[in-house]
Amino acid sequence: MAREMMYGDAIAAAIIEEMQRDPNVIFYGQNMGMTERDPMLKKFGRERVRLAPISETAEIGIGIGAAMTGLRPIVELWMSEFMLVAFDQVINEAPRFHYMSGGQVKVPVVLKAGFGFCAGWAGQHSNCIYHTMMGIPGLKVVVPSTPADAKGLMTSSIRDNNPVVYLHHYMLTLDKGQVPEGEYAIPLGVADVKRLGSDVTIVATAWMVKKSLAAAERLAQEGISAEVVDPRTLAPLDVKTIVESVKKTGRLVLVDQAPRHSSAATVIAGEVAEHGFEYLRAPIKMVTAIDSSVPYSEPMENFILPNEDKIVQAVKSVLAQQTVAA
Amino acid sequence: MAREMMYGDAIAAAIIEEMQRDPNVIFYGQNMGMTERDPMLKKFGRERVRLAPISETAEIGIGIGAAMTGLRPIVELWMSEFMLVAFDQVINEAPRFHYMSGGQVKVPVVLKAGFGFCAGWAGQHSNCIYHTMMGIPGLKVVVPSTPADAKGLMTSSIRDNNPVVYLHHYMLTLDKGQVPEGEYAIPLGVADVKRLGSDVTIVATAWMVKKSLAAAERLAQEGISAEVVDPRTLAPLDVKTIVESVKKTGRLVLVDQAPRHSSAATVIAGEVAEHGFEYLRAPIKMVTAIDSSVPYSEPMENFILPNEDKIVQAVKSVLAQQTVAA
Amino acid sequence: MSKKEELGKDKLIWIYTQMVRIREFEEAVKNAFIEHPGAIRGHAHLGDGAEASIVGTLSTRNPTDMVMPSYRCHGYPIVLGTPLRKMMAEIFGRKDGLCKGYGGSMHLADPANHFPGTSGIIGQSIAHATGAGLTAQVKKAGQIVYCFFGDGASKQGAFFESLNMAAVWKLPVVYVLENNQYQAYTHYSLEDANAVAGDPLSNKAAAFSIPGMTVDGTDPLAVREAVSVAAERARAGQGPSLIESKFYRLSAHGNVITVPPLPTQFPEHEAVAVYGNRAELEEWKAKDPVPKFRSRLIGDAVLTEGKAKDIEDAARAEVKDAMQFALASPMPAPEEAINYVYA
Amino acid sequence: MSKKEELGKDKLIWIYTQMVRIREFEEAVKNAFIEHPGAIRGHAHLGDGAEASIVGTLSTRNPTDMVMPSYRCHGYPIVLGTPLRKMMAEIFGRKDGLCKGYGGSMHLADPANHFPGTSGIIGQSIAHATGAGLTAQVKKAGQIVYCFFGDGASKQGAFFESLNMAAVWKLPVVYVLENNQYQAYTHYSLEDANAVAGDPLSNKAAAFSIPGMTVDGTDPLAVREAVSVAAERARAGQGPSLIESKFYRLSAHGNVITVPPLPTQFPEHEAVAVYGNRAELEEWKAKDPVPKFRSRLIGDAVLTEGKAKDIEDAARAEVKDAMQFALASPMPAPEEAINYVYA
Ligand SMILES: Cc1ncc(C[n+]2csc(CCOP(=O)(O)OP(=O)(O)O)c2C)c(N)n1
Ligand SMILES: Cc1ncc(C[n+]2csc(CCOP(=O)(O)OP(=O)(O)O)c2C)c(N)n1
Ligand SMILES: [Mg+2]
Ligand SMILES: [Mg+2]
Repeated sequence: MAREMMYGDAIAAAIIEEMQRDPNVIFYGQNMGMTERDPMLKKFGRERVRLAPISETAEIGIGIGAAMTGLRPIVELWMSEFMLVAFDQVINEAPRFHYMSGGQVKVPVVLKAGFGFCAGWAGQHSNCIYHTMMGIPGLKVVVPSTPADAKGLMTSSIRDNNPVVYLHHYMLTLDKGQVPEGEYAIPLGVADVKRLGSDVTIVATAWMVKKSLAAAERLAQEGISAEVVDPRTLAPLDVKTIVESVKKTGRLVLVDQAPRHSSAATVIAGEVAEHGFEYLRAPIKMVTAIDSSVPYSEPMENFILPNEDKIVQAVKSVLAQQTVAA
Repeated sequence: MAREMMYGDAIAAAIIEEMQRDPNVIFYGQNMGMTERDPMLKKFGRERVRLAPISETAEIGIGIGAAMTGLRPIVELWMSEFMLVAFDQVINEAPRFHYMSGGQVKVPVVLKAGFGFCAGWAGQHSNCIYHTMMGIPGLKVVVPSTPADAKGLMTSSIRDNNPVVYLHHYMLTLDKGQVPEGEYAIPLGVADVKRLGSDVTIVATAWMVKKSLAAAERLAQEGISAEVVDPRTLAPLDVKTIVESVKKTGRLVLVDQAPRHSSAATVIAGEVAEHGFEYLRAPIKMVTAIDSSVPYSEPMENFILPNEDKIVQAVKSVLAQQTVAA
Repeated sequence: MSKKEELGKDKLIWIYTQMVRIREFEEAVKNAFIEHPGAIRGHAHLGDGAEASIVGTLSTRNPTDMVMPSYRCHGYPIVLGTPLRKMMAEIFGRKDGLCKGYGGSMHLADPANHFPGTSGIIGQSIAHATGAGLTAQVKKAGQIVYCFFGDGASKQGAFFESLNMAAVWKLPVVYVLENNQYQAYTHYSLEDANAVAGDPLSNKAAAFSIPGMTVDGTDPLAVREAVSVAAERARAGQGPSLIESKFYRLSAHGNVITVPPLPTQFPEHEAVAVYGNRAELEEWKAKDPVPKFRSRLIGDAVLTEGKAKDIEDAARAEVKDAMQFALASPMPAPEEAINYVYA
Repeated sequence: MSKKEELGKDKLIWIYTQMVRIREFEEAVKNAFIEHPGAIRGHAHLGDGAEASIVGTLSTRNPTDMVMPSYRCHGYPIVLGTPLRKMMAEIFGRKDGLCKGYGGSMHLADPANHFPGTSGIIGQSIAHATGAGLTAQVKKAGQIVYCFFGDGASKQGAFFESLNMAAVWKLPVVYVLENNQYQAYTHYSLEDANAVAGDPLSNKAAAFSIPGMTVDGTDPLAVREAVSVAAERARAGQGPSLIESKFYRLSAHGNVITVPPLPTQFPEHEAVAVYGNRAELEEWKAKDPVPKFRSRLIGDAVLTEGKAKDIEDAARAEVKDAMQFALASPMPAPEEAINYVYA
């Protein structure tokens, strides 16, 4: 049984269900639960739903401390860049305590934030910062691309005993899709093949999955069969599923909204260059944002972003190359 | 003309020379210039050499604001992780102003910090966080491996009109080497071939250059000729020099002190998998730290780090593989 | 300089003129969400309600003093003499914009007019302004810095760290905490410990042992008086001060956050939309600084109705011209995006 | 509970005993730099001088109250009952260490004894302690949290943000600002705006409209009295307080930062090494809290010389045993490093 839901609503549904299931789950952030009319506040009360000031270091740090001592906080951070003012808490506190304590302490906190909002928000609000977190041992990073994944991964993020950065993509907020009814958990660390194909593997996350699927559709009309793999979590990264796909197709195009050297694409490229090299019949091709900050004006913003045309072109270019390795 | 200097002293020498040359260069940080007996304070006075409180967000933010308005501050941050409490300033403020202002504003600030101090400093003080900064458009990242590079790159960092994160490696502080006398500037963005070789390319930075050179020495005794390339700056990254070397050797081993997915190695692997694929005669191999936080206890700490043995072994493994691409 | 009586008629008229120019500009930006849907992208924030505070503060300014507010930044450069044409073109993302379309509403910058730039990340610009104060001190150019930031921003670590450093280093900065009573959708009384206790936010000055005071931010002359003292202190090398200027944001926080292709719109004020408290909004509309100052100047015979109208007409014409200029300006070419990555 | 007279002899002796146990432990760690060069790696920080402040504070503690200090963390778990053997073994990086050798001196953790863990990044643990206060509040378990941090840490944004949130949420936290007069090599008067103005650091409480007071941190009973009030306030659901406990760090900040293979060493106090001010050090040595409290208890006939000596001998024996245990404990196996990455 499934029903149609929007991506944003699917996330909210998972939070509500987990809060109903487990009284240790609490939820707070800026600009939420302002009045008694707030539906979450009505449901769960002032103890568990809280309004926080613009104090990300304290907000996240408090989430960590609360998690260390028995709660399972979800911290609503709105835009992922706002974590940067508190970045020590994210990458040098939350993921360290379990390890530094020799396994005594657990930090089950979820840091929820939207990202990649390329809609005229300019240089400081439109970025993709997952690359700064996906390689931190002890930290999990989730980037859902569909309403069903959004729900299933949020459920698992809340239940996970590790700090989890849950990054939802702003441009997908209103996208609709089928979501299984009732409890629905997707394990963290398992990629999903969003489209089967045989000629080329496209790996993409979040908004770029949507663009890649659209590109694959266009390619199909030209007789090119593209497989689209969505890692769904960048940490842990399911290298195996990606390499399996490359084994089948022999070609890899990586699509990433971030500039090249701050992308997840380069990390995946590195893994495949090591573990899937033998299957590669053409160079890996990365379709990333152009190396600039995000400009305000629309034509420039569009210019820097990956899009269907660029993906189609990249796929064709790797298909044009026959086994080139000397 | 050159003279022998220690790596740490070479950095200090560059700072002193640039401060003598340009009255707009100022220098401040925690635990410096405490008393009138401080040699820098004596030389340059209280206006230009300052003691700062433990307030990295303000320290770096002030550096940015001062740079925007006509000074060229060098902010001494001691350990690179301390930047994380102020990370928005580093990656979402300093590198954005020039772009967001349409080129009107410049931010010539140098953020100086040591890193990678694997000497029992445990989980929060021993990390390599360059991967979080090397892909940020507008930001430069410098990682010298020798006293000469340390000096020449600091000189250029101070003269650069962009924000520069200058990361020196703690384990190299006392290492000695020849440093050219007088003014000495090395352009940012130019890799250096630290050792010529023909069988395999090893790319490494900072402390790992030292380890790679030692490994190359050992390999030479077994008749294997390894070329060692040091990018010296991770942003801009000199992909060209690396690909040139791979073109010659056909094999690539990347050595990096960071865990795999937070390493510069994966970024470089990604670039070579795209731009140097045709020259590769074996999979790219990455020798990185094991994916854990840094443990306190020495045997465990040693275990997680790349070392000569692991490098030698990796080189042999890529040499054992003949053109494997299907 | 700090007494109302000493203020010449010209200065009073200048203050009113600047207030009107800001108000007209902001009204035009707001209207553009109806008249040109989707033309302003991202998030735009208006300064209506802040006019008395902005102009009262900047009326104490010397010609080279620097001004560094947050992302709600339209009002200040208007006072500094930045051409409205360029400002409006920037807000519309045009090639002839102040920042050539790279920055938009949140990131106006006009360093030539002592306006080095703004940040959209809360609290961070307080540190930048403090750094401008460092430049002023080191270069001994006799400048001071006016640093503006919100009530919300005063909960960000950057605020506390910066004021401590400014106090220890005795930097020439005047910190103006613009308490417009809202942090986005949150009333300040819900998130500020001073406010929860019924204390003014200027109490935070005690954490740095610097002067702190709270002033009626709807009265430009009251603001001017308080800021004068702080500015003189800064000029005399005695360090920073903290002034809480209390007024009311008259429009909503900013346009609704919409996902493209839905066009951006401007919503109702949070007092009504979130809190259902229309009375609060009406109460503060009655204290609207612009008509209030107008009445006062007319009452004091500084202005006549006719002269006031001339000022208002001129401002309206200037803004209309700016709007036409902006709309006529071309979009930047896509590939210009790769410029200005490195200096 | 908050008056000295009400304190029973047992409690007074308990206080002295804990102070002595801390001192003996720290002396042993310091000596280890000479006796076992290189065996303690990284950066170790001692709490000698802080004994009165630590034990005076924790003498107000109920059995489930939580304790969260910074990286200078040896003293607190000693009072909580953590076995010295495990602590010492951890500082030596051994398999039988409290954290199995993963944490070291800066990162002791003993959650079973209400000591959840510490951070080496300045100020950040203030937020964690505040979060522990949130747990206590939400779970209604009647706990409070003792949050300790340095004078230096009170310049980090995390401090201000946390106290504002704790005040707004009325969290049951007692904030103890341990003003040991140094931030690493910097005297606090050089970096704190309150201190520059000659004001106490507890003035910072005004930024949050919470009670703030400064207390003589060399006197455990004075500390106890001040903390009692704050603890009662927290228990009553009235929120946090800020107590500046002023004492003097009697050893250098920590061992010298050396690059391997140079062995780590313990240097002279910064008062002498950096500032050339031996008089200051001597002045504070004269106020050493341990002998001071000893004399007082003997003077008040709470202790005899003999009983005092028994306490000291027992502590010395306990620490010696801990040291032997630590040195006998094996190193962890290298490949254990991959454990505990994920929970
Ligand atoms: C670090 C950070 N957190 C959150 C935000 C989101 N945000 C944008 S504006 C705003 C409200 C700011 O309120 P205030 O400082 O009072 O300024 P005002 O908008 O009232 O002028 C918030 C929370 C942000 N930009 N940066
Ligand atoms: C964010 C950050 N900046 C700098 C440091 C380096 N550091 C380690 S200890 C210390 C001094 C702390 O002083 P204080 O808070 O007074 O504590 P104390 O050592 O006196 O107990 C500093 C600056 C750090 N660990 N974290
Ligand atoms: Mg506000
Ligand atoms: Mg201290």
